Amino acid sequence: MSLIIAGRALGVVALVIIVGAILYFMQQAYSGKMPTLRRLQAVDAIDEIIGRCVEMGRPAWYLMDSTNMTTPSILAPTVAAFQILSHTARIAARLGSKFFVPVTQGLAYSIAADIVEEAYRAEGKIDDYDPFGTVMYLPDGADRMYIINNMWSQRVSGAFFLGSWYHKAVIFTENAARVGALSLGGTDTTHNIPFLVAICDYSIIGEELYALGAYVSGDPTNTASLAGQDIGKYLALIIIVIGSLLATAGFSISGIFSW
Amino acid sequence: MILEHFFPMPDVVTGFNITMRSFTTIVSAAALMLGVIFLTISHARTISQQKSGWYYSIFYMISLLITVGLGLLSVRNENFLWIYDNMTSPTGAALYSLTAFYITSAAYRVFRARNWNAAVLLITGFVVLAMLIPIGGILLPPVVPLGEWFRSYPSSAGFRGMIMGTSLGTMGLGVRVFIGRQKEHLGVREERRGVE
Amino acid sequence: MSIINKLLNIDQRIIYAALFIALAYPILSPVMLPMDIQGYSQQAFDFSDSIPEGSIVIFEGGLGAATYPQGGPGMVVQIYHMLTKGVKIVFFSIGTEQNFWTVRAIETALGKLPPGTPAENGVDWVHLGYVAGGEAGVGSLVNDIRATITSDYYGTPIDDIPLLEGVNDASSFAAVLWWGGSEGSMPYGIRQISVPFGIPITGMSTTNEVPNFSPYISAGQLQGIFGGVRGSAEYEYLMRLPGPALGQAMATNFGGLLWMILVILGNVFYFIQRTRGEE
Amino acid sequence: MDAAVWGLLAGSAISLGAYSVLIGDNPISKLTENIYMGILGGYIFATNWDFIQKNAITKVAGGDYVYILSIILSIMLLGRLKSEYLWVSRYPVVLTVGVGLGLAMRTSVMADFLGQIQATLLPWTSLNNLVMVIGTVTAAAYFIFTAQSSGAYKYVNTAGRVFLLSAFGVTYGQTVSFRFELVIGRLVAMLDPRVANYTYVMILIIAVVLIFGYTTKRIVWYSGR
Repeated sequence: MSLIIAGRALGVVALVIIVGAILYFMQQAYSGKMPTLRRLQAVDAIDEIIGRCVEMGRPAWYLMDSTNMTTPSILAPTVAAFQILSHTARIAARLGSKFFVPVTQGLAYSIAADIVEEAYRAEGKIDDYDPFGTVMYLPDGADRMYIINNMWSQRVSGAFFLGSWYHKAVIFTENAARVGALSLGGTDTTHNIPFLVAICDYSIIGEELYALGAYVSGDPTNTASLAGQDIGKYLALIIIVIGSLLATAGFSISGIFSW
Repeated sequence: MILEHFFPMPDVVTGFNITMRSFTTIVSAAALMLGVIFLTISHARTISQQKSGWYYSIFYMISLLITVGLGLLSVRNENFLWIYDNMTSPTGAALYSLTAFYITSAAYRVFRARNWNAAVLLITGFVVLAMLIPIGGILLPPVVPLGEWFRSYPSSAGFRGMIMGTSLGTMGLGVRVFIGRQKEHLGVREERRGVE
Repeated sequence: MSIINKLLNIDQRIIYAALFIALAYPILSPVMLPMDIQGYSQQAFDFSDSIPEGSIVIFEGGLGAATYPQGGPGMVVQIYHMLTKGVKIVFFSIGTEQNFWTVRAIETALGKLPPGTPAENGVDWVHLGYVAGGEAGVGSLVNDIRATITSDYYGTPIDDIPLLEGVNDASSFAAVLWWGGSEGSMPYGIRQISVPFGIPITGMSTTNEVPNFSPYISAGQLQGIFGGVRGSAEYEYLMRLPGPALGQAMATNFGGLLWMILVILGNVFYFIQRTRGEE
Repeated sequence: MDAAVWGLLAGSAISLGAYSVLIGDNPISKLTENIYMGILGGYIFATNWDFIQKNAITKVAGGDYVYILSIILSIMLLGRLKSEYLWVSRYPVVLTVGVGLGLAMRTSVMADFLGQIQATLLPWTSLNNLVMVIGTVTAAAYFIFTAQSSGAYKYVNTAGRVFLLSAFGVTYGQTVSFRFELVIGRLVAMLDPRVANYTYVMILIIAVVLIFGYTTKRIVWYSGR
């Protein structure tokens, strides 16, 4: 019986390095040394969209599609969407734009309602917050017609499509674009990224969603985690570049993968 | 469980892990049942408060009761399976396929090369679809090798970068959940204090 | 409102109706056109054809009601291909719905076999039925079949099945055939069976999943793939076993063509609008 | 008529109901949607109950008392119904998310992270290999968020975005085709020679009902948008 199962040694090393890096950055972040993230274009897009809504006197909508938080693959984008929601709601409250957040899942609804209410309170605009109208629970399935019809009747002029998006992506974004809404779309579900990129005015793709969430919230845990993951990426890039250069020169380092 | 994958482990640990895994499947099954209960409660409210369209909820109740009734008798009950094969799955497929219509309408009205991002997307998408339909290869023969090349090299490379990123993301999320710093899914929001 | 604007704002229901007709018409009166075989399909076919006679393969049937019309015909051909070559098959499914459709594919394939082909249940093939637990379930099954399930789909105890005599983990299999449908489960096969046991894997996924798996194909972790109805149709053609997939693949023609025309028209109108300075 | 034909008929009718939503929100589509939610809910409820019964309750009855824990955990989920007991429901959620992530983490690092790195160690001897290496490197580098968008990284970032977009473009084309195949699959069943005539009759009935509804203004007609 060997100490490590054959062929998996490198896996252990990689896992240790990556997890170690994440923990190290978290330690740093809690003691006040936050890693700096790149400022994404989308941060300014949020301001622009809300600003335009105020100018035109029409509402801005914030949609998240699937928010079933017990599924790990949906949890991560949903958390990011909540962080961005908090930021967006504050801007909306500050500038005085009408803001609307429909949610199709109970647990996520209560969290979203808390977030938005808190954002309005923090801006001292709690009177603008409508407990029944700003964040609304719509049963999944019944939401589609409601959202489409109201997008047209309220002439939405700004729309956010952030979170874990499925087949509704193409339906909602098409209607938003045709109503004339300026939109920001972002998801990590690969099949629906194309629709958001092709239809929305601004788009963020894949993991950028998490980065935007961490950036606007300034949350140390997520920021540190992203910084730690970046170490993993650098590691991968270095191995690939060196490995492929060596391969060009005729040496193969593929053997290390079977340790 | 992560350790077990890399290091040989005594049977006790492995047995414990198997038990944990089966616990997970059971709890997930219970969570799905709970979802149905929530939905039913919301429909019951709609009916009792006679909200607009409440009579549709009655149809929900009737079809739910019939299916649950038959299913609780036995999930291998012939009538239960008949409902499933001939009503649930075709409707699911039909509702899912509705997006084909929306995609087509969107193709005409909003899929524009409005910026270079969208242009790259439209061109590759167009070539690949042309490659996939038999008539594309007849009308425009070069799209077949071009489409296959797109799919095998640039796209494959892009996805490879993405797969590596996602697997790192999974590790990051794992670390956050295991050290108890990711509490949003529990309805606890104490870390959102960092918002300025 | 200019003509362009009017054209751009036509009622969407006209487009829906056009698509409906474009998709339904070729089903009612099929138009057959020649088509090329895609590289991935050829690769998957060549690999399947190279599986030696007498070996055993493990076969995951993951098609559901929505995806069976696309992948089912190809799955039938794959089963036919294996059985006529004298390769024995161990089936299983990772979903309850998928399990039902797997049985249907097996029965259809058995019905197509030329008379005299050995295809006895329990000897030439066996269906283990539904295995719960997703990726973890697959991992557990291929490491210890007898600890994971006690009897096959038809209720026969595992120890009474001649085919499974001496077979208890994946090291007895020569290949993995993973007909994964749209659930994107093929990486389960790669991660849990193919990589740890060093067994080559191929199979089918729906068309939209193919790009996600292309990195695995170019990495050599996956031996080609049949994508969607086109893949099924190509397999039917390669095996010279006509089936329903070919007609369906031809039916995508008009829908696809309509889509492409609409994209071109939409963009042309958009640019005309832009040069005129309208919004 | 045998059961198979009846099945095709039922499927055809309910699919037409679902497709009628394309004309606009109408009673037929609403009815279909609610019936569908009902039977799907019933199906999920019954199959999962069966699963729990087989894998937990019979095991407990058979003397495997550890499984009582899993039942208790499941019951704790009900805590969500009342907000003051919300905390109770958190533990089962932690368990499911935790185990799921544990499983994903351990296989992910081997097959997805290292496996993909290994496959990219290609010699720069052909255009295709070069595209592969550059594409993978820039696409992965695109997601390095601690790098600032300036200097050389700016070009890497742009190149990465091009590769990612071409990847999504390919998915896009493939997805369009896939969605068409879904409709075709359904239409093949609905236009099966055995039931095709009934399908036409049902289309006619739906058309008559809707036209009646729209002309008498009983159903709201959404003007074309």
